[in-house]
Amino acid sequence: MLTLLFDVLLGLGLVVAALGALWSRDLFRAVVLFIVFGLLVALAWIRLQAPDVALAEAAIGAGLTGALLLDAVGHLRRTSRTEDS
Amino acid sequence: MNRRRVFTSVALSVGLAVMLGGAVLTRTVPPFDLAVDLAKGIPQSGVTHPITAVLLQFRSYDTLLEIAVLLVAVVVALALRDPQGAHSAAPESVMVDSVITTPVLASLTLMLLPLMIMTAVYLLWAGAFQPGGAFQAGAVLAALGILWRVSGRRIGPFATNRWQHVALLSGFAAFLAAATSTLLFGRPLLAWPFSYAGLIIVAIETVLTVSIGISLLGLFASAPEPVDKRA
Amino acid sequence: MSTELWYALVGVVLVAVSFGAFMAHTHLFRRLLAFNIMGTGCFLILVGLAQHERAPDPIPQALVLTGIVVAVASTALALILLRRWFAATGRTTLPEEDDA
Amino acid sequence: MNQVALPAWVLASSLLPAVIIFLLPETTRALRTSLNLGAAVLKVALVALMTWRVAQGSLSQVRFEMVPGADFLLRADPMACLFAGLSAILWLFTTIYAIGYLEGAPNRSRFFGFFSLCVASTMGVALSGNLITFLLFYELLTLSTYPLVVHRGSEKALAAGRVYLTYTIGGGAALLLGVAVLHGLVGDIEFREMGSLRDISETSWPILRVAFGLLIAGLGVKAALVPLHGWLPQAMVAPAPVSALLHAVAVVKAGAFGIVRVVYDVYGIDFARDLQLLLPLTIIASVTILWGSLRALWQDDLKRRLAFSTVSQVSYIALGISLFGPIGTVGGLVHLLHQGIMKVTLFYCAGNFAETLGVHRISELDGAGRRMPLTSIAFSIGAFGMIGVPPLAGFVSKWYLGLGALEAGMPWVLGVLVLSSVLNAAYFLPILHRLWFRPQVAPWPDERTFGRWETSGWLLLPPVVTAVFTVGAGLLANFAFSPLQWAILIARREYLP
Amino acid sequence: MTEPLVGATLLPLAIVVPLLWAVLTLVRPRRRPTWLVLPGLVSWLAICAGLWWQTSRHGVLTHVLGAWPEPLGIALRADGLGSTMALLTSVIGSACALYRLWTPMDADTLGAQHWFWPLFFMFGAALNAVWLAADLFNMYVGLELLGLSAVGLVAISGGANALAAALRYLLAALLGSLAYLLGVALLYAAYGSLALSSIAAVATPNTITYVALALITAGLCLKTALFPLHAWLPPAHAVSLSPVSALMSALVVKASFVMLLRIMMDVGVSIVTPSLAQGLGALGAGAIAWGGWQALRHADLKMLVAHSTVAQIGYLFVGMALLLGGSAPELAWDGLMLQLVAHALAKSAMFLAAGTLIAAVGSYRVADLAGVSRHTPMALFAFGLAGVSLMGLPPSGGFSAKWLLLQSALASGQWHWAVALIGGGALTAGYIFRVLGASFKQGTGDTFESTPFGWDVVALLLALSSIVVGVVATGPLAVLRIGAPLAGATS
Repeated sequence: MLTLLFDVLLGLGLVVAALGALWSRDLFRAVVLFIVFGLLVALAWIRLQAPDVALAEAAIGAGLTGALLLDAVGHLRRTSRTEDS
Repeated sequence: MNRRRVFTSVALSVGLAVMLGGAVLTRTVPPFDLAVDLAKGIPQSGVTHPITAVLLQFRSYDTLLEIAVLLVAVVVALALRDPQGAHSAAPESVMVDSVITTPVLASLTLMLLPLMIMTAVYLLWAGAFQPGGAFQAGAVLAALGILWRVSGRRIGPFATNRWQHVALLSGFAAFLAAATSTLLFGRPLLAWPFSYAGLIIVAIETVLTVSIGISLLGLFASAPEPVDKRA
Repeated sequence: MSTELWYALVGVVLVAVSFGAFMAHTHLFRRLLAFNIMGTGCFLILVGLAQHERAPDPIPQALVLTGIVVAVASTALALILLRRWFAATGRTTLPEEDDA
Repeated sequence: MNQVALPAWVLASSLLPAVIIFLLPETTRALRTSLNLGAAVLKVALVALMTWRVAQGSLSQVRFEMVPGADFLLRADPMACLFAGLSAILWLFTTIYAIGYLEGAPNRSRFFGFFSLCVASTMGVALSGNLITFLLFYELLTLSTYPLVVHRGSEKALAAGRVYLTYTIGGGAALLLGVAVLHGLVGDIEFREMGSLRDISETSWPILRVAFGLLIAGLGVKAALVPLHGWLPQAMVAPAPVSALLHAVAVVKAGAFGIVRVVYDVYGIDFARDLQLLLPLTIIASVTILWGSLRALWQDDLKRRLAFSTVSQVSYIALGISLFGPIGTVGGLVHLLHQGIMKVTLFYCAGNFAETLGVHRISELDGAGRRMPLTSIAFSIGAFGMIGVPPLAGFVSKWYLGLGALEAGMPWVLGVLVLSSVLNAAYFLPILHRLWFRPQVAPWPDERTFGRWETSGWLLLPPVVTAVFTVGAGLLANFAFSPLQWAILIARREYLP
Repeated sequence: MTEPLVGATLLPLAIVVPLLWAVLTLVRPRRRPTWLVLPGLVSWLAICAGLWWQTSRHGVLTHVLGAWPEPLGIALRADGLGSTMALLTSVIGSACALYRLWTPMDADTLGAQHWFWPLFFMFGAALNAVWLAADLFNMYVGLELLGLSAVGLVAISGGANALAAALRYLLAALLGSLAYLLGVALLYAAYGSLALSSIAAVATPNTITYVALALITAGLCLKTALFPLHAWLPPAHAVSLSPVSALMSALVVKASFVMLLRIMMDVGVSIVTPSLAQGLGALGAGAIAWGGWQALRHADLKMLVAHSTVAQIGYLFVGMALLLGGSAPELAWDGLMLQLVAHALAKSAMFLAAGTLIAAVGSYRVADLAGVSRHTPMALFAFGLAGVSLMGLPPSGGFSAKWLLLQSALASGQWHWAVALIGGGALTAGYIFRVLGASFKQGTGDTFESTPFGWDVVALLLALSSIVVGVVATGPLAVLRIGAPLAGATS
């Protein structure tokens, strides 16, 4: 019962985080939400009994990709005034 | 952005959702069950952890190509950074952007350093019989490097330094060599003899860990620093 | 409805949403985000649906591991090209496509 | 060389020179010239040998499979020899002429390369033993003539080239479709006497008619049947040897020859009649004959007038083919040769007038006869031949065509012939009158002098020789291996199984 | 029995050896690369030639990797199509490599030169990996490797345009392969296997299979740049270095097409309805018309050639429509195969020749070609020959291919394809002769750069082979039928 609730909440959380990452007006927030999304996905992988994937997702999907994206956003921001589309 | 574009994309995404949803919900139990064959195969694979077995035995060829993909990405990154490359604009230098120089972070990095290396080694070693393995370990190493770099310390120049070249390549080269060597004994590609399989796999994973780490870091570190046209 | 199927459906929603965003945005960086989320959704479908009414299946999980590495490689490459492009022209969108 | 491969050798004798000439640097004039002439002479010899063999009834062919279900087939049969012989001989003289004509002009390697390639493809057209091989060389001919048409590179030349392509590519498409339809119906279609479609069920006759229409449309473009003749006068901007090539040796003839092949060796003359395909052809041919002659009347540019005369003269061939009955056939086939010889003479002469005196318009020709007697005599012979004055070659053709018309029970065709002859006279005689009986009024626009002859020997020899042929073909019509006898041989094979 | 085994060993070698040279060219930077590259090319050629010969003698070759039998393990499979494409890849690849080696290097392109070779060999390995793959996910990895190395080759061509083109290409490639991966995920969920052969055995028409095939088709069509998903192709192919353009137009688009063809013929053939096939063909016809039209009106020579590729891809899909929805699939198969080969040869020759012409006149514009016919006749001749094949005028591979497709269309009573084929030929003639006419024009001033003789030779040889393959098509087609997923196919 509890697990079911957890699954539902996690699923909704994933979708919300994704929507935020995709549509938030501020790029920086978008990236942060993306990283959050990555960590949530890692949880989902645990639920799917895929601990390896969870590890990889946390380390690479969220961690590394996040770092790359943050770096890039910092760059885009620093040099462009009209950044958002 | 204009309205028509949004409208069409919403329509597209709804359509896709319906298609996929229908497919997912109408899925029936498949005729094959590879998990069974897998269970049979594990004992001869030389490792006990099924995922590692898949990555480095049953589908090791995929992994080989995957490392190649990683390598290609790094090569392109370096090519676009190469001072003598197609874009000679960017001089070799530390990335001035996204450098956060707080003493806290700096000291934190120093403390984290041994810890993270430990983690990486553990993950790598664990990979043989439980969750973990080269990629995760490599990722941790890369993360370490990124912290290192973000805390303002110099990494690179990647494009020119021979040793970093070797480090980048070593994983792929070793994997390729190990894969091809079997052909010399009249065995198929990647068909390691059972007795040594475990050893070989661990060896490959170790080298892979390092060069995956370096590659991922390289992708990060060789991002060009901002060149403000209007400045 | 099993847990696996649930996450597979979540994956479907993620793919659909991010595909829409990929189409809607012209800002290359946002398209890249969309691509990554789409990939994750795809992985969820792959594993979730394969394990639905089945024992945990290491093979799709291994495929996902491969997929994640390929994805990060592609993303990094795209970011580097994007930053080059931005450095050269100050644009974050492709030539023909209008931003704003 | 063994006789089986003979057709291949005939083809190679201009294909290899083409390749070599392309590779030759612009400056190696002597080598290129000797290569050209040597190849031309060799080809004449080979064709003669081939003809001799065929006359003795030995059939030689080369065959291999190109794509599944479609063979590449070269075969020497009487009709092939008829056309191959014509172009081989005329090529020799046109080569001589071209060497003189292009003295010191740029891009000669390119010119002579494509020149040889063009003749090679003509040989292929003549020798091809089935429809798809014919199609292959027919299109190759289009490709190899385009660079010749635009050779001068002027805006006008390029425009002419565009027109030429538009027509020929369109025609090629129609031809391809027609061939494909027939191929899909009965598989690989070899040319053989009496045709090979006889035993097809009534039900698919409509398709056969459509295919025939497509084929004739495709071939009619090169044969310049009205209304597909538009490219021919445009192509006049090309250098004179190229005009000779287009009008007498290769292009137009390839079209006419193709019609002959389709009517006789694909459908079979009597099957074509059963399909009621002949009458329309007769009508088109007659219209073309008259229309071409009429248009020729109003042209002042000499080469344009000759061009329209070609439009009408070539259709004599189609006319003869479309008349059911051996005599008409003989008329058509023999005209294939006669028109070639006569028309090439006229173009050589026109070229000479242009090169030596800078005269392009008929109104400037007054008194040219005294300045260039030999050329003018040759021109007059050619003109009289065209009109059909006995005992010249043209007379023989028209005579047989007339008889054929009567035999086929189409007396009105006779009317067409008489009328066109009158028209021919009407647009040729004024030229002769200006040549011989008008005094020179103005100085020649752009005169050049060459030693003791009225013009360069290279330019003078060819028209004189072909003029002699024109006379010979008429006088000696009854000797073995004369065009007439050969045509009769073919006609016999086509009608008597 | 031993001989096929030897032959089967060639399969992994065809992938490993290019990878090896990718590594070598990476660790030995900065030196003049000729003496490092040439051995790689030679061995690559030798392996692929041997593979082709073995296939033609012993039929389909299979190499089970790691001795783990399918579907648990992965196998490499060389049927007629696979080994022929591998041979073609090695030939065209070597030709382009030679062209590149003959290119005079100035200082600022030296780095590009150095990074070119690793990417080039990765690219070759990726192509072979795709041709010889028999596993859906393995195809995916191969395709990604191909895509990224191709993007890299475009990006290092230099300049902002190259970056834009590379980005556009990369996005298209990523989206396409993701759609493909989704399809594969669904197929795995539905059948529990990734081996193409085992899925083909049990494939049934149900919703999930339909959706999977739809996604795979969409993704691969995007990667093949089928109209109207072609927008990324022309810039990517036009801004690249000429040898890169040649490789991309000749081979890369073919890779995703061949994958689609295999999946359609193995899994889809029992599932795809004729109407769907007709739909694909209609898109192909659209591509023929649109690409031809665009090629007619572009002022930039390389854009013209690139759009001609868009049009030529259309023929492939018309062929596929006849293959899946016609009543004469054998003819369609032969025509399709010949079109694959002939276009690869002709288009690579054309891009190389175009590169030479551009270098000679120092401008990308068609209009500036006036007079070049005298200066670089060889390159122009190569361009013309390749054009003949693209136009489908005899004698050429393009003609024979079109002829076979035409036969198949007429035999199936599908006249509309016949019209499309012939009309496309006319359009092609239009833009080819636009170039030839422009270059026959009398030059204003003779200010031409001189170009390496080797360039002409390479282009000319490729063009000639595109002509010859049409005249002696029977032999290659016999090999290409080996293991073809057709009723009357010799296996």
